[in-house]
Amino acid sequence: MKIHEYQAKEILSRYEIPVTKEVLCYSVAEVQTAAGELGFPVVVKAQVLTGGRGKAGGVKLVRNADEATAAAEKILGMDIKGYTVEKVLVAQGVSFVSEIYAGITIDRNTKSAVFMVSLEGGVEIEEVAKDNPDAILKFTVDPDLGMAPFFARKIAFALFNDLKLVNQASDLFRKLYKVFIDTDASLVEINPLVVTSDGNLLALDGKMTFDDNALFRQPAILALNEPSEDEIKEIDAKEKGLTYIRLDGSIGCMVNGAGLAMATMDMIKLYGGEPANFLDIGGSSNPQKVIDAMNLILSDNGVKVVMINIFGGITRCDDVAKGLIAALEQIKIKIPIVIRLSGTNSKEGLEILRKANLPTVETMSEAAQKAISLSEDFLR
Amino acid sequence: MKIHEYQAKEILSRYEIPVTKEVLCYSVAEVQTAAGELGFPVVVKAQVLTGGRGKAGGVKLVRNADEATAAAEKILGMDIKGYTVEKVLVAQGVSFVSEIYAGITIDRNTKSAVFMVSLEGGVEIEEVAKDNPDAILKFTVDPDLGMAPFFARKIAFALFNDLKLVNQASDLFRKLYKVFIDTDASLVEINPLVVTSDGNLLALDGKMTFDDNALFRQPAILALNEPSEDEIKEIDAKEKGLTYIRLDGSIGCMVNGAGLAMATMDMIKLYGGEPANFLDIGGSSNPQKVIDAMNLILSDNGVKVVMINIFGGITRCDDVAKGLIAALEQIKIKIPIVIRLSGTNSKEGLEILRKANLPTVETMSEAAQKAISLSEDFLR
Amino acid sequence: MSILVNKNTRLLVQGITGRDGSFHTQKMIDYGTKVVGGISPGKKGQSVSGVPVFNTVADAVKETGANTSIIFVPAAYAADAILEASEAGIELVIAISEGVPTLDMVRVSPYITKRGTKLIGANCPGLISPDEAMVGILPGSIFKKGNIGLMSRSGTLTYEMVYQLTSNGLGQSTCVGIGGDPVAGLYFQELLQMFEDDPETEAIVLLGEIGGDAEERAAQYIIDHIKKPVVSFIAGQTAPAGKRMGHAGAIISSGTGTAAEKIAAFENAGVQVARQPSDIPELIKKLLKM
Amino acid sequence: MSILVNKNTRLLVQGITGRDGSFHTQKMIDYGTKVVGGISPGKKGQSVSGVPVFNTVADAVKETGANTSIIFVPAAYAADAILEASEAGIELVIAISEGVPTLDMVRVSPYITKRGTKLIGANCPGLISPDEAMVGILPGSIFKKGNIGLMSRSGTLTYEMVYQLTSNGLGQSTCVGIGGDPVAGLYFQELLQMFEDDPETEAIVLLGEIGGDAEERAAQYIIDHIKKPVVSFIAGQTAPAGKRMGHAGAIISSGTGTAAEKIAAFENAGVQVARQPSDIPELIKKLLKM
Repeated sequence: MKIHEYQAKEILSRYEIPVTKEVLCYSVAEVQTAAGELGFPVVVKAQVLTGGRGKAGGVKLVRNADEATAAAEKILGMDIKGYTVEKVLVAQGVSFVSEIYAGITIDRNTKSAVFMVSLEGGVEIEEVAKDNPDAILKFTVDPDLGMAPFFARKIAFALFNDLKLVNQASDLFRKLYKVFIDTDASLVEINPLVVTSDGNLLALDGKMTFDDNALFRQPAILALNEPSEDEIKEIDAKEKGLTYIRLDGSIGCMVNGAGLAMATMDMIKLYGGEPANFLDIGGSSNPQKVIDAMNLILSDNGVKVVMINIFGGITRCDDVAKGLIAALEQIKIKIPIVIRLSGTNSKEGLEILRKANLPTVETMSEAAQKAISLSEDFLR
Repeated sequence: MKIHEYQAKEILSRYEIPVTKEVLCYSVAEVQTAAGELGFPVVVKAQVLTGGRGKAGGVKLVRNADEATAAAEKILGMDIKGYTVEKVLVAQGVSFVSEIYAGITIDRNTKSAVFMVSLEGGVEIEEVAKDNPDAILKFTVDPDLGMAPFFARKIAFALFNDLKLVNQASDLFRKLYKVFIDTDASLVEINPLVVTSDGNLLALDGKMTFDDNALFRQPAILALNEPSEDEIKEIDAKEKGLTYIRLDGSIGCMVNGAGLAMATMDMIKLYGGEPANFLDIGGSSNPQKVIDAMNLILSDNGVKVVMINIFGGITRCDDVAKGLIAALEQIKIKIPIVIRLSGTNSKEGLEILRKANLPTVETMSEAAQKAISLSEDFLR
Repeated sequence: MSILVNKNTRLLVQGITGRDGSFHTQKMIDYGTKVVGGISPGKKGQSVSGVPVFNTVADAVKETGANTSIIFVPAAYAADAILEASEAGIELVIAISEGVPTLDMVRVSPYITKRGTKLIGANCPGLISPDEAMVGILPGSIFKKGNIGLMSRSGTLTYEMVYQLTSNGLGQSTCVGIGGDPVAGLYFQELLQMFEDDPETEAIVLLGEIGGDAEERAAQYIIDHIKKPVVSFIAGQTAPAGKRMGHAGAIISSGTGTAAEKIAAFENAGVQVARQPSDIPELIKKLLKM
Repeated sequence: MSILVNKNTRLLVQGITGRDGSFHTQKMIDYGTKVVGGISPGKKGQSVSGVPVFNTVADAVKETGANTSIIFVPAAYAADAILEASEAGIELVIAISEGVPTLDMVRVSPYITKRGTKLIGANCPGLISPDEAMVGILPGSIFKKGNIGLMSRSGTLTYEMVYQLTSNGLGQSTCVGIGGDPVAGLYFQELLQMFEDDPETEAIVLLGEIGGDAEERAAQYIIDHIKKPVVSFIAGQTAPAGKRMGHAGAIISSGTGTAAEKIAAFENAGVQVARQPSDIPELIKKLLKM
């Protein structure tokens, strides 16, 4: 789960991490007032749940009321990667001497949190990682020890020589780790963390994402959630036991299991088609799940054909076939369907489908090829 | 550092551990009011910083106002092992079906906290440990894991079969461990922890002692300290760099180092004498320390002779000798002194003392024997 | 032989009285797995499919001599269940539970390492040594005893693959689903080494997936340590990037994570990568000169 | 030979710029100990008695190849300093600091165990291998190279004992003060084994103290593992009971802790216990048939 910059900084400042003075605004008038109160220069920053807002023109430094108005008018309502900007953060302009990157995430290989810092903060950290990987220092945090004082100091000394800054930084790093652990974050990032002209650390930006699996025990974080339209769809799907991610192709997919679903999409692509979605219906032969899944697929107008790929494991193929028939009887869809059914009792299952006049194939590649050809027929 | 039962229970209840309803009282009148409000029966319990108050008659169950008055009059002002009872706890009488012991302390060998429970609560646990050690179950707590839910449940299942009690107990045990860790305790104990007649857990008594070394970071705990007269003396001594424990003999001891101080006392005992104190003056030849130490020894009227036993290590014996002379010149004591000085530059040191007419010996056993004979002369 | 589970496996089921726990207990017993006990706090004395239920893993181990445990408890309690098994001396834990918080697994990891407990999962389908023991939610009937070792990050894709192996006469020594969570128990490296050391296994199938760099690490491990033939398939070549990996995830596995990179890493390690799952049996037969 | 420290010891001093740290750095250098670096955050580039100062232990290890560290930082920071040394790869840490909170040591213990770091102390005088290295606050001049291994829970009593050994012509291989804190690093057992394995050590002196059951455990260990002669003295036979041991402390070491019990345990293990420290040299001479 993602949250906005302003929300991340509210959390950071609750842990006494110094952040810029700032005001969240929903209108041009609010921006004007806020800028006046904070005193120029201020920075007007689009609050959207996607990256790259800087490149998209969603961040403006303004030096007077006219510039503030112009920036607010331009940014509010702007579209950034499909997200409409509905609010902006007006933050006090800060004069600084250097920009640091500081972030924590989980490293699969060490099975631990990893603390990353770089003296090349301020730019997209992925670019630093690509162009100059040595400029990012990584410190694996022992889960039993946490961010021990010596460890935070060691990281701080990797950035600074001045003891005052080292002490500020190690204190801040310990707090940042506490934020990470307390909130079940999957990422916390301050970029840039600046050294101000008067020699203090200040977080100019903040970014946090959270472990969806842990939201059940993080009600305060969950309350911050502002899902996009697509995400609402995904969440609805999840509540029905389905994992759904929308894509841009024409072949709707219904598969049991995430790996098989991905492999199905790959197969479609391999034969020149384009999947319209990732959809994992999980186990069980419950007809309602198939109905829900089908409705989800059909809610996407780009879908021209539906390819159902089920591997019968614990749930036997004959049961799956019966479930499919029950479901399809209820929805009467108008576009073609290709069903591939394999695994335990597949013969019996295919026989049931054939009797119900549902088109079946035996292998994934056959299914993919047939779906593609049907989608092309449709387009013709 | 020790605290009273009522203070321990206040801490426990801050952690949502259920304790008896109770009122702290300083007078008979307060006891009468409290008992009336709580409703009979109530228990009147002496609040003193020592054990064995039950055997001393400091705990009374009372069933009506007259009994309450009588108990309050008897217990308030009572002397228990040298402590005067200045306050009593009036606690609601509780009807219960069983008494549990639950306690946490540090085990030197596993270098971990150990959680102890017993179904034979309610009596002095040392007696259970002596008579029926198997009745005390010990669970070593992994410091990295803490009191994990499964672990607390495992302990609870060792006591109860009923899932409701198991869940209450494991929840309580987790809280108790949190109290232990959060307060830098060296012991937390609930004895008895009862199962009430309506099937709930309730702490009837609570006991906590704290790690003196950690008090610097436990201001809230330190604020509860009520040192006895002897302890105030010990604390004053500590502030002057001295470790002092009063005993009952006639030979005052001044030694550098705890082990040597104990060995010195042993030696006195070995030759039939009685040490008046344990006194470790630590390192350094600073005359002020010797002056402070001597004043401390002389504040005990039972002291008939002073035995000084110094081993010169890093601090050379000649420096120690000069320090001793400077100190003794300032205090002019009237009882005899025996000085034993050994170690680095001992010859030079002894020579300096001899010139100053201070009686010296070369070995500990000589010193002890001489001190004993001088103390006997004195008595004669 | 086989790896991790076999006829000597004495299995406990944690969460045996739950819907999934009881259902799969029966399935595992049907397959022939020695299920010796189940755990469900407060239900001591009951039984599920004839298996005795205990209050704690420690009690169950003491009574049954169990050495392996499978976990079906809800995600919020899964980490605690793993710790309990490890503390009770269980050697191998298979965590089926889906949706375990990542930081719970971060906390579990050093503890089980210290105690020498091996973990598969969480969020995995379990594992099977055909005709020996099935410990998981795998459809036992599609497996066949043989000489192919299989490891996979995904469930149904594994079944798909096994179905094709079995259909082509290629039996399996052991098939392991390692699960797809960010922080999991055994990774490819450890399993590769076990298969390398298992005399019964003649070839290894590794089913990878986009995200992370488990496959790249496996490729390097193969170069350094593995002599047996390995073939692979990587799922998710067309999956939308960035949907599962966060900002910093991308930094950590800097330059890794895409299917193309994983395929390149394997090819560099001499591992043949199939274009589609159905190509795998053919590749193996060629490598084993069958 | 000797145990733990010798001419190959490359020592760091944590807290080198403090009053105690700088004073004892000079003393250790005077004795001939190879002090290769000191740590004092923010004072990188300075030097103390000619020893370069670093900001972190990791930096110091990297620059100097240090393998041992001695800690003089205030008690509140001592645990963190031990962890820092361990994390930086230091093999042996000697913590002099007095007054370290017990729970800090409880937290330190599993970490250093995991990393294979040995710890002496806290609240200890350190150790010395005469003519090789002195790492601590011991008065070097009273020691003499020889064949007696000595371990003790107390400082000045050790000096007293060593003075008598040396005066009687009995030199020492290594003398270790293990410190008197409830939770400490190496205990008697570990040191007994090291002395047993050290070809230079011919007899062992163990100076015990009332409280806890370290001596009882040592006695059992001697029965099980130690062939070299051991003699002992127990301090505190007349110390007031209950002054240092809490309620539950007494439960833990149930039936142990008093001098009489410790003496009985040693005698049962064939260890001669001296009535007074000055009897020890004579006992040793008899045992070694000198």
